[in-house]
Amino acid sequence: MASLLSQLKDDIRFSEGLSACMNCGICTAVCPAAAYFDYDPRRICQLVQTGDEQDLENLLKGEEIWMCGQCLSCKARCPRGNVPGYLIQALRKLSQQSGHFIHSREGRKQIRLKRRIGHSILETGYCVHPQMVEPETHPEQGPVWVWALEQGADLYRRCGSNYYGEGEGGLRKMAPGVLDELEAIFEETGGLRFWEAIERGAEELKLNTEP
Amino acid sequence: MPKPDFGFAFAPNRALDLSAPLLPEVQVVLEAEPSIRACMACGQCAAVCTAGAFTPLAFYRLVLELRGGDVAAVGERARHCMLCGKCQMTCPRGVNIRNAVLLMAALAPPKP
Amino acid sequence: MLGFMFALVVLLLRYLWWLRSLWRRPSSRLLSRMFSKHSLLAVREIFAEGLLHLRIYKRNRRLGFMHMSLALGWFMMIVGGKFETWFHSGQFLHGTWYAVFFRYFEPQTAGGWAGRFWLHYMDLGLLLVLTGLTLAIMKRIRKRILGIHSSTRHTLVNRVALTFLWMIFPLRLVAEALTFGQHGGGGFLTGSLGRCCFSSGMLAGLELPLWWAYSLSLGAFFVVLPFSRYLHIPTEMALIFLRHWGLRAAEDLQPEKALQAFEIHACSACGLCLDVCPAIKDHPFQSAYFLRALRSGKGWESLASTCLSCGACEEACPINLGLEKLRTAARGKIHEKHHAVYSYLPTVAPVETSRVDVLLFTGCMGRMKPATTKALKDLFEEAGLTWVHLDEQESICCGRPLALAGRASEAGALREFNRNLIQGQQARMLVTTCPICLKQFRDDYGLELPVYHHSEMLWYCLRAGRLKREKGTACFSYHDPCELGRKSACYQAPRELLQSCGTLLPLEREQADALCCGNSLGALSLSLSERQALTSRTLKVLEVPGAACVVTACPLCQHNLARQSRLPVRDLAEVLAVTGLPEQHGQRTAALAAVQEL
Amino acid sequence: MNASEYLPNDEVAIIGGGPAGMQTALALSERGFSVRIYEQKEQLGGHLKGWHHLFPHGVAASDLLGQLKEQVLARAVPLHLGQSVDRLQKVGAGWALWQGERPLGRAGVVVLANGFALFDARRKEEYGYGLYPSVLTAADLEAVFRKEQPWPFGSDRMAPQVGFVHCVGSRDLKCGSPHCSKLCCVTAVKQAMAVKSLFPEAQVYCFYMDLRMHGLEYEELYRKAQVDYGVRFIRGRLSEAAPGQGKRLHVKAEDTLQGRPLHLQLDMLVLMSGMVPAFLLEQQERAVFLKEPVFGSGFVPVQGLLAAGSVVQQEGLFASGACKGPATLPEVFADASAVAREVEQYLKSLKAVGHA
Amino acid sequence: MTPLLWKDYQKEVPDNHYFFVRSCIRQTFFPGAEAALLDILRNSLGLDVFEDRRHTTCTGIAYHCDLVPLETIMTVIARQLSLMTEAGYRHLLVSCVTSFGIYLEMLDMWQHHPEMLEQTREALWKSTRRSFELPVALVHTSDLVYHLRKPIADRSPHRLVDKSTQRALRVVDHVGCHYAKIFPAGGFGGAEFPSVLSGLAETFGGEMVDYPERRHCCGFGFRHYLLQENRGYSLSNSRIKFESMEAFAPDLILTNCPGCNMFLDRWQYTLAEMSGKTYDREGKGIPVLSHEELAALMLGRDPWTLGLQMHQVQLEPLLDKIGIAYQARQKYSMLAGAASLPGEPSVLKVSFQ
Repeated sequence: MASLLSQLKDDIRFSEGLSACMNCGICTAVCPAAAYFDYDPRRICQLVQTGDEQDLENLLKGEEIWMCGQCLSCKARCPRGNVPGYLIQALRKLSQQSGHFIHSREGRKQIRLKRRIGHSILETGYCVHPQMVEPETHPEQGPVWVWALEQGADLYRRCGSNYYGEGEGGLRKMAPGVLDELEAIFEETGGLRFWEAIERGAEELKLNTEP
Repeated sequence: MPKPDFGFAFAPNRALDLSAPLLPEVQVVLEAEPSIRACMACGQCAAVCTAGAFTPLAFYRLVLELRGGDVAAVGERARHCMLCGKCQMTCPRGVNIRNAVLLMAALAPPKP
Repeated sequence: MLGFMFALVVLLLRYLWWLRSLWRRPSSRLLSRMFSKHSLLAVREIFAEGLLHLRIYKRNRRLGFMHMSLALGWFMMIVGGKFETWFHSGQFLHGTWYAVFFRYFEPQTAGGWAGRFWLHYMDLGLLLVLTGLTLAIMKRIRKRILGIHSSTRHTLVNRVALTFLWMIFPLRLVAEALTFGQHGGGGFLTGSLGRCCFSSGMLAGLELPLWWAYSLSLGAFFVVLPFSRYLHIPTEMALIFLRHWGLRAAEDLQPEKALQAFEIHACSACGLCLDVCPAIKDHPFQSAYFLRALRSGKGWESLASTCLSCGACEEACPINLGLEKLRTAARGKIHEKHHAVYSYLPTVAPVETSRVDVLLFTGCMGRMKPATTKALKDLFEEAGLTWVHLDEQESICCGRPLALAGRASEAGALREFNRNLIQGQQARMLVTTCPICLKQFRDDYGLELPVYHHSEMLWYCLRAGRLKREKGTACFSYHDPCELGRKSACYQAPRELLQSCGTLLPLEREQADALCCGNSLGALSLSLSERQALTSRTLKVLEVPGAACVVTACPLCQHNLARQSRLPVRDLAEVLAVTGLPEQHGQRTAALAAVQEL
Repeated sequence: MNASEYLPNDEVAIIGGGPAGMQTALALSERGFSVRIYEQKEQLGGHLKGWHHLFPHGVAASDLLGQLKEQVLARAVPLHLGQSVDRLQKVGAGWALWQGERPLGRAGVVVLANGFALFDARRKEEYGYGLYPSVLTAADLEAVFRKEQPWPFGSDRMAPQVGFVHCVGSRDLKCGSPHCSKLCCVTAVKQAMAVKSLFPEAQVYCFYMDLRMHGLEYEELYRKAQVDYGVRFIRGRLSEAAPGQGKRLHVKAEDTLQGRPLHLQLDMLVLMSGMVPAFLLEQQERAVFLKEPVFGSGFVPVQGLLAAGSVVQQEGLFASGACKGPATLPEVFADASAVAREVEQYLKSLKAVGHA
Repeated sequence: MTPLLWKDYQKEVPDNHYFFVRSCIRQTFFPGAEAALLDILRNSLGLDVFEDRRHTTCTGIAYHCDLVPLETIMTVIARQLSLMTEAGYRHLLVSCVTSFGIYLEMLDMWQHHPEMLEQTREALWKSTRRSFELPVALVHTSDLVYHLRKPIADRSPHRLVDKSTQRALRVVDHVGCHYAKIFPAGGFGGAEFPSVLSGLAETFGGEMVDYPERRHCCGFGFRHYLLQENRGYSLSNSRIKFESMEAFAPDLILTNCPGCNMFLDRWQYTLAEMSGKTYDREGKGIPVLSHEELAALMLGRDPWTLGLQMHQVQLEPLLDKIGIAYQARQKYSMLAGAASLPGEPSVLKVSFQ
């Protein structure tokens, strides 16, 4: 089994994301996650930079790497051209591939996300679409959204959308074959294998929780 | 329409606000032991700290947090110091750490 | 007369106030001691110290004599006056004014030789006081004459009291002399002075006013006495009694209560604490001033937290005031809001081990001096001793630093931890390389096994022949750590050890007079530069010609001296481990022999 | 020695009339060479002209400059003011100096002493220099000290909040300046103290990454700033400045020692603009061009460690002072005499050749 | 060459012939916006904008939730490009800022790591028998609207001015993080002072207001919004922005990112409900518009066909200020006829009769 560090190094986003950090803290200063969570991208760069396997494993098993909101504001500012946001991508991928993600509360949520967003891609060709945004789980969408969904096609068509209809336009139903192409791409490029890794984690969790 | 239960809440910005003036009790400490100002956070104190081997006590951090106005936390942590004075012996800036710690510990809410 | 009464009343009131706590619950011990030989011992001490001032005398002849002549002379006059009036008037009880003015009322007192004896006796007393006075005045003008470098600076009320005191006796002299000059008679001093200077009739008119001036200044002195440092005269006596009756000073600061109050007011500001203080030139925190601050209740805080607690002043104090205890009490008062929390400490269960000779405890500071520890272990080997290094991994502070900051009460958890380390260990003795720990272990741990400083322990080995050293050419100057010397009275062991392998050079100030290295844990708010100034002063004493290295026996002193010293600064153990080893000597002789042959 | 020993074309042209140029000129003319100074501005002095007082002892810059000028005048060094050389043409062993198409003169040896440029702080857009009036550079602040510029905040502000940002355009790959300008740290400390002594009530912050107090007494200055002046040093690079309430600025950084983001309202933000090359040296067969520097172009390269100032690949072309990289005034002065010695060696060798 | 100053950086934008790709979020929450944009481009300006019904999501949202490997998203992007190539276009017009960032990133990686481009070509061929050319121009719809701001403004009956007082309306902009923070050269004005929205607003006569947290992220946070219990992150970061802009009393928030547009609208409602606070003076919230919506309004398109009734913060106050006529009755009536009305929030004011 290759070391975590070497696995990280295989991910191009790692080499793109972290050459040498000088600890100036500019990333943390602009980081919206740092403004909300007890989170410090600079610290993560430091940790990874030291390359200690144990530290890395703890990182992959921990909550921290899941705090980043991927706004990539850090990329604009780093005087060394590092991108903590990319580094996070690499870490999260490894955490899921290696199964470490199930050890953290935030990590486990990936299972839910995968089944929701991931599957939606292959089923509809969209990451999100109106019917996914159920008012029950999206109270912040407000009364207007409840109303919009009630109106459904009427409202959307009035605004020039093709609301789940055949043919062109916004929210159209995907043409035959399109979803197969998407699936083929996921198959070919390891997307599906990656999802299997996430599901394996889910399995493991079930086993662990069984009495 | 009634207010819905959103299932999440907002939190204030975690960022320290340096514009906020130093708390009076912090000023008292800084005036009672002026050498605190000389701290350059080199970490020597933490390196030699006797208590540091058992609990996350690091004087230079106390100084930073004191400036940040987190007096309760500073006081609580300062109480862990054993006053052995190793840090003071090695501090390159000659901060009177023991006196500073005594003053900081007094910031903690009185013990029941 | 009135003045005297006034003084008496005020004194009584103050004393009663100080002793208030005792009335509430008078300890039987106190009462039992009150009517026993202890009181007599007290009286003796009052004589020795209150009148003769023997301790001061021992330290400084001239100063001692000054105090003695003042006190004794005056005492003679008071007692003498009493007897004289009794003798002449036949009745014992008079108003105090009678004795005072006696000479004025009865210039011509016959009474044959006895009368003349009293005359001369009184003059002798007066003479004694006057000489003392002269010395005192000289002391004010030129300290050196009395062999001291610094004398206390006084507050206004004290100056007033001083002036009155100084006026009393010359006035009496002149008044008496005048009386005798007019009416004839008088003793060897006053009489002769009267005859040669004051016989002319024109001066007759001055007689009464002079006597009044004399009595007034006397009265005035008594009026200010309870508010001036001269309060020490009666208070010292009271203190001595109370001490002998077994009263002890409290741990916490209460300057208006019980023994502490008497101690604080018994200080005569004799100034002996000034000269011995290592910081006299830079800081006014010497005990004389500290106590004065306590009396006034103003400014004692800074004096308490800058003082080094080196113990020199306590050593020098002629009336044995518990100054160290007072200081720590004061610091405790300053930081009374500080509470320590050591709940994070792991709980160590006492471990049973096979029997060893020595439990070695190097302490916090010891961690920073691995060379000392190694050297000591080599010496253990050499002496064939088995040992366990208690705090080889992690050391927990012994608690003394907290005590020095006046927070001894907070150190409980630390003591508990170390006690658990020690308990169950089967050993003959506990040896520590740190005098600070030494003091704490000895005084506050109540361990069942004996506690030694490594110097003591090595000295035993030397005497027992388990260590053999041969005198070499090395010359050392030895620095007495405060905590080891003055605080633990261990002067001989280190010296014997150094003498065994080399030559110990005499120093201008050593043993009980040794200077503090400047790094004392006692001082809380002394700045680095001030500490460094003290250190360089101490080094001046230590860096004597011929010294190859400065030796000390405290990791703290060593660390601090080494930073500034020209000479190498070593711990005893380090020196002993490599100096004067017999085989070295053997090699040396062999080499010499070889040279002879050629 | 006297100059007559040397070839006729042994005159030395010094490009740049700043401290480096003047000191080099002096060192050479003391050695008996005829030197002339070409300065693009109308007076001598370079950056020193704009400075108020100098670290670490607070000597008035004008005094130092005055002394230098006096000596230069005393030695009657010919000055070509307002002439900026942009091309050197090899002529025999010597050089012809050009400004565009205009010939400026000839010289046996040319010494480049045209120093450095201050990093254009506008390029760190996130700090809004040139956009928000209360954002200054260190140089601007010196001008304020010299009363040539007003304070950016109203006179009613007795307790202004002031921030100094270290490493602006230094140690910054994105700005094409990877080097450390090494003077900014101590300059910031000097200026922070100056501000504090002008406004004792002010709150002054320095945002640093490392405090590189390399010079004698610099570290001591840093300690004084902390203890005696109460300047606060925050380890973290400023991320951005934005307009806050009123004329104030809203800045963000991380206190990296605490690992927490922080923000702050400031009345004045001072950017410690680093030292960057003033020109790009383009070397050709028998010509050298002094061009405008491009993104990431470096300082003048010299040959090996033993050479103080002989420019790589160019016979008879030397460089003195900060055009070779960030340098303090004492370093520049020391360098000047070292370069002078090297020029002398070079001219001697020429003579030897000439005789043979 | 003088050193680059992003501030006055202008992006090359072709005038015509675009291959259009939609945005999941935009078409979900603001269907009228994309429709209006195409209508403006095609009908008002007569441009050739082609859309292939076979194009899909870029999977960017899933990618930034770390649910899709790099190779996969690269190939999905490649597929979109193959559709473009097939249709004979070389100019890509992207509606979504997240997608825009993704496209930029992929092109950049392919440029720096040609081997990855080859792998992608291979993977795409294997899986779909498709091949593709790289686009000559990658343009976000806001880029195009900015580029065409003059012709649009010329055709516009309205301006961003208070009709009654002639006061220029105060506009704060929020540019999506992925528009220029990842690749400053990809957007107008670079990362720190993108001019793509401010330029637009100023062209329409609005007054741009710079506010402290202008560059702060709206707080989408991808996974954080998509997980209900994590939405506090999203909400709190938007709140930072509202608090920062409140002091400047803006009349309008202008965005170019569908996500930001939705959040800055919905979070005002949520914050009002949670804390009782709104960031305008009347408790109606600050209206939020995207660049297309603004352009369409200026050009006099009907607000309700534009779908502005799908905003939670109501637009009428703004429309009234500008003086845009609208039929209140039409607002909630559907093709099928009159419809039910949406519920009323308890704090945020939504009806002004």
